[in-house]
Amino acid sequence: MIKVPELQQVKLYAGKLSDLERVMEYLRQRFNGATFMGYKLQNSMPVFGEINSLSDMPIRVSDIQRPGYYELIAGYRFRLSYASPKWYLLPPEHSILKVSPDYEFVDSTNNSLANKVVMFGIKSCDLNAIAVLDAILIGKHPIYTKKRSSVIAIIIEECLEPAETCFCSITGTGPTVLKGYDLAYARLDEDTVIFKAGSTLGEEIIKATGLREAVQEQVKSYYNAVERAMSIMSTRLPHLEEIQKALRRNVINEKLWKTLSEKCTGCGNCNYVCPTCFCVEIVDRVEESYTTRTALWTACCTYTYGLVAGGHFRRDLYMRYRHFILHKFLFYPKQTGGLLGCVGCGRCTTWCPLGLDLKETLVKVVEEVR
Amino acid sequence: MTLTKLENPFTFKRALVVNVVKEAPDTNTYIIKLNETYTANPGQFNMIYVYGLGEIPISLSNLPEHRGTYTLVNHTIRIVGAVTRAVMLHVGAGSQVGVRGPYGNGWPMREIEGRDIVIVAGGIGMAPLRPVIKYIENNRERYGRVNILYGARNPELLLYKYELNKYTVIPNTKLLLSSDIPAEGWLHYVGFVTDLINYVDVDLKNAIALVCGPEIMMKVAIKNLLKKGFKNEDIFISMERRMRCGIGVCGTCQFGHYFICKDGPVFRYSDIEEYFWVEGI
Amino acid sequence: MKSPLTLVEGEGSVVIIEREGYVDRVFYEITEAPRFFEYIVRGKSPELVVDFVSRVCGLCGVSYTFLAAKAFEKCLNIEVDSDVEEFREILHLAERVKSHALHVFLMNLPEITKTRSFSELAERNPKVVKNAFNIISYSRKLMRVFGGRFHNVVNIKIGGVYFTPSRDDVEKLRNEINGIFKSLTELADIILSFKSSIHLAISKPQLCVYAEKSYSHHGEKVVLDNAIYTTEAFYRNIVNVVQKEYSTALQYRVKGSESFIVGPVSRFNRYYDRLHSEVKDLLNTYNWRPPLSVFEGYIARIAELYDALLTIREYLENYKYRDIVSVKNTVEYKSANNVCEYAVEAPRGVLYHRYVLGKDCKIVECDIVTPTAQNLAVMEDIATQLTRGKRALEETIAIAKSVAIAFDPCISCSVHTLPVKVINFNKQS
Amino acid sequence: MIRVLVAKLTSCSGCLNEVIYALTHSDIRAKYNVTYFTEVLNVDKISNAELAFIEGSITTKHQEEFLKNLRSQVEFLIALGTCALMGGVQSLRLEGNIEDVKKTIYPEPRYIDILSEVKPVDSVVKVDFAIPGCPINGDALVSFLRKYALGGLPVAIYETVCSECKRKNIPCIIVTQKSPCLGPITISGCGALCPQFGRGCYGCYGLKFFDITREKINALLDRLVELKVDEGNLKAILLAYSFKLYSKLKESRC
Ligand SMILES: Cc1cc2nc3c(=O)[nH]c(=O)nc-3n(C[C@H](O)[C@H](O)[C@H](O)COP(=O)(O)OP(=O)(O)OC[C@H]3O[C@@H](n4cnc5c(N)ncnc54)[C@H](O)[C@@H]3O)c2cc1C
Ligand code: SF4
Ligand code: SF4
Ligand code: SF4
Repeated sequence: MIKVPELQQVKLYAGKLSDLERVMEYLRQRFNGATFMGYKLQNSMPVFGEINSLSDMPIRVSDIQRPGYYELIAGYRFRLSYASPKWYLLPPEHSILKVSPDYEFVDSTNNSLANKVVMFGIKSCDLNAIAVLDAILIGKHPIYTKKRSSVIAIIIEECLEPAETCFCSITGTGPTVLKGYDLAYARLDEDTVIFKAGSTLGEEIIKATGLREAVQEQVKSYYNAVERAMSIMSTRLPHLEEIQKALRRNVINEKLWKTLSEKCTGCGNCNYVCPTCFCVEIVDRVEESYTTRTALWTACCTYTYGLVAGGHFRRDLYMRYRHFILHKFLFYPKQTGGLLGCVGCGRCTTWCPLGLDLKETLVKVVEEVR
Repeated sequence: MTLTKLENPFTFKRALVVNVVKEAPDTNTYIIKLNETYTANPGQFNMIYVYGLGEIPISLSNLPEHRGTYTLVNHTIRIVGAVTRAVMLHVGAGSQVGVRGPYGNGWPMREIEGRDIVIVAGGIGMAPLRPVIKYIENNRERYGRVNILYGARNPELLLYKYELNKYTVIPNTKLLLSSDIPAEGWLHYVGFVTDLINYVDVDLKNAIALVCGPEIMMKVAIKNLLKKGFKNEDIFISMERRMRCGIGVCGTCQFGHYFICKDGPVFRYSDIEEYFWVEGI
Repeated sequence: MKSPLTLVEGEGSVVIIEREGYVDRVFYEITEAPRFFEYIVRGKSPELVVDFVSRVCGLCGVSYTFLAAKAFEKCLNIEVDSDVEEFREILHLAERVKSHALHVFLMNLPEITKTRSFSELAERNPKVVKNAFNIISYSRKLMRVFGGRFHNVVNIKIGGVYFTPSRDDVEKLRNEINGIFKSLTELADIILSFKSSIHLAISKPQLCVYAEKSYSHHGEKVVLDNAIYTTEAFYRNIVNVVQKEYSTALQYRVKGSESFIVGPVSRFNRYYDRLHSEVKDLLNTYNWRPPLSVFEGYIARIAELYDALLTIREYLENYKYRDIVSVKNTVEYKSANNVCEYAVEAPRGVLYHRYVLGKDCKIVECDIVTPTAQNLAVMEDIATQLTRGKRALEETIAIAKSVAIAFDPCISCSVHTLPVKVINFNKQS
Repeated sequence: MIRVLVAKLTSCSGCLNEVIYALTHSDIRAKYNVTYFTEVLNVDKISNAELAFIEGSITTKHQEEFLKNLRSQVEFLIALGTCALMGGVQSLRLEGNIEDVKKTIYPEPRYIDILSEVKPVDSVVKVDFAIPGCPINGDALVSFLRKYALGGLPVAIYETVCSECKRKNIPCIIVTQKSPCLGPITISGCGALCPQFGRGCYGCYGLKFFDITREKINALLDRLVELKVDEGNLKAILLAYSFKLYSKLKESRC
């Protein structure tokens, strides 16, 4: 868990929304031809995609999130949408190979990828999710590796007010960032923006845009907001260690998992929207004179997961739901060298059409032990 | 962030099937020619690609045979579904397939040097264990006594029938066969292969066991081996899960926190004990 | 004597009644099993029915869905935005293109080119086939962009539509359409040069949906030769559902006995003037003008196909993207008038639905009169007229089949209203 | 050339249109020889073939015999569409007694010679492969035909409409618009067509037949009823497009 004092070593700068616009402008000139990727409003829905200007971004909306419920209203507290940087880095469908009937490779498949990408306005949890994906995929997955290496700058937007479904302070992935970013900003109010640099590029940006150091009062209200956000979230779940211990103890508690997954229909929405879920199916799309080996997102909650010729390794839904939870909290750390698979973004909860709440599941597992 | 340029790991090598050996009504061994010097450990597997249909993990069922500029590899494949059906129906001598590999860790041949070895194979599970036998035969002095326990649902389904007898002439090697059901002319054990564990003739203090077969058979095998006195650390099993990529990116072969494809398929039982008995993990 | 009908949607056979070695009468026995849609929709909400009835027929589902939506909108007093209405009309015309293309190219072309089947044609004349498939594929794209899919479109609802396609999608269709006109003219050359071997002056009354200004499309009135009726008056008072003395089969006839024609020929003969001038010019080159006989339905279909594509092109060219969805998302309704009825020109002719709603706005009663059902009487009359007194059975069967193909009786849709299970007839044959 | 039969039972021909679409691909025409397809071929006798595609459900004695005979002449039988797999919309007539049903439409009901049941194809003959949908997705059929010609079959993937929705980048409409949607329990294959058109899935591809239980369906229905959706309508829809499965689930777990 991040402690506020740790944060206080960073110098803060203050500006207006127009300064944010200038930051973007500066980066555009600095990295000529770069594509900016981030949250953008499309048909009044924030998706993850290419942004051309600040006005594409959801800067004038707030999201209301509850289990199985999402709404945008006017405001300046946009947290998340169902989409995440995963949409760009590991697209839902991507071709990995094109093959001709005599087993020759037809052109290389990913020439068209952008080669310079600035991630702009992604969240602290998103950044942590990218680190998780890196640990699993980088250097192994051709598309991910290529796309990931195209990212030349990361600009973070910190949340100063969590949504009802957020719990990043429990997973230690937010709301503020400590490392791995170039520049971070947070919106103190409708127009005031607090900036901080996370790299030499970040410092350069601050200097070039002539941002002024934040005054005492601004610094104070920034840290107050961070602390408030963290304390709100901390009431939502027990400590991580306790959660993990309880999970470990309950791996074989079939009855518990059956109850927890009672309402789950196995639709897989939680997996798809999760910024760290990376499982794919690979299918052949056969055309007249070639076939495209295509990777498709798959989901451990769907029936397909674990199905093999003549049998099924995870026949019952509770087994697959259990895998989802155990993977996030117990297995990822072992697979990634210590990173938790859950970054506390709450997407799986908001976007479950049945409204199953991950927090509730975790609380129940802990209660089972108590 | 700097990253080295990545070759597309999904590209395979074009390979020619040079011979097909019928093993059982639903199983063939394909002898495939790779135009390179290819090496693999016993227990490793290749991803075999059939045009337009898909890629499947298949163990090497023999040691790679080097022939100057090329290598012959064996794959024993049982018809079960979409891709294997095509292999069975359409792949014959002269056909092409795509091959990439070898993947996985394979059996710990180095580590088990000097030990007595019990091989327990059920059905198609013999395929990844056959290279072990060949390897031991080639390096006989490095290993102790060897017991091969091999069973199938009926005698017809036993693989490599044409060479099973030859295993008995390997020095210090015992072959015990079983058939789940009685059959005409069957002089061996009738019952489950796991029952044969009772009859193993090795130095239990210095023995290790290598097990491969259907999951249920492996469960019983482990129970029996433990009863017999084998230690958790001395049992190795080859696991199976749905598998798409073979290189640890598709995520579908997870078994607990392990990826079968890169952390396995061979596991030391003591390492996976915590998951092994949890149904559907 | 019975012979199965091939090359016709659905299942049916020709029944020929002989008397002392001579043909007496020809019937079409429909072996397609009924699906009881009129029963199925009872107790259901109108919004479900709109999607259910699409499943009556795989060729003209839009006609059903569009019609049902229109019928309910009328009686529930739901206003439909004019842009939305135009959009739905275009979707409906796309279906006309699809159905006519399938009919003319899969059923008429082999006959015209004297090939046994389409696959044989494909071998002999790949160019023709390529053109035909271009048009079929294009109609598929139109249906997909406007309706979601080739059949059972998902984009029509009471009060409007769910979705309007993006400019990009429309742009793609627009870029392709000129190539389609080229394919069409090449095919038209073969088809319009063909003269049917059966000549028959029509003396049968012709029915279509009355249209004030446009070509016949949809509305609340029908026109039988020169008489205009409201649908209600026509289907309740003018049409008799008659039962023959020798059968239990019901047939739609006017004024007691007269059979009448619905379909492209009726529409063409009445509203020829309202076709695009390009269409008339093309027809002129081959000396086609009204009146067409029922055996010249392929001419009417080509004309309508061309005409519909021209209308669609105008629409695509002037497509102003408007987020129609946001215009009207959900419609709340209360039953205002409990009888809902309307008529649409389905590809095969006038389709009429009538629903009676209960207090809770659920369907209490339903009547669906399909084009094929209406044509059945005239099909039998004409087939009989052409064969009565003949000896040669082979020839009679051939004629009877040609009549069937000319009318293109999509049997799938007809049976649920048409109990033509003529069981006793087999014994007589 | 692979010999193929295409036959229709009680249905609307919608799926057959997709078969025709598949045959518009020249590579497919080059590998398949359709020997029976009454809608487009002037042939009225069935002969031996490798594949048979069946649209529709069985509602007459004659169809039952026809189908059994056909089955004995082909190696591989593929059921097409909701009618063949679940009974189809026509199954809704089973809500009433057959004699009453006949009476509501026909003045002479005794001449209507149909079964009191509506039988999906697999209740009468063995089905080797199923392509769901109402109508089936023509591209799934194209894929099947291409893969079969290569000696294999499409690798079966068991998931629901939600998977396709997410992969198409469509935000869940239950969550954002409170629209009723049966996507979470409907088998995938359509490419999330309805959500793409801004409306909820009405389940025309049929209920997913793997790990579905009454409880899970109810969990979704309860959720939708919370959004003020008429439960009666939802059940009518489930029956219409998933009759076989849903009516069975009424009594027991599956
Ligand atoms: C490490 C390893 C070694 C194997 N060695 C052999 C061998 O030597 N001989 C042999 O006959 N079989 C072996 N198998 C099993 C073999 O991979 C499956 O039988 C095969 O993938 C089935 O493919 P299918 O397309 O015919 O079946 P379908 O059920 O149609 O499978 C579709 C896809 O699911 C996956 N899949 C299905 N079943 C399995 C399975 N059991 N294991 C992994 N993935 C699966 C594959 O990606 C396959 O393409 C091995 C499996 C693993 C994991
Ligand atoms: S498991 Fe849920 S809360 Fe955790 S990262 Fe994934 S979507 Fe977010
Ligand atoms: S499944 Fe649907 S489209 Fe196919 S035949 Fe049946 S009603 Fe028609
Ligand atoms: S979304 Fe549902 S109702 Fe719509 S086409 Fe797909 S399966 Fe059918």
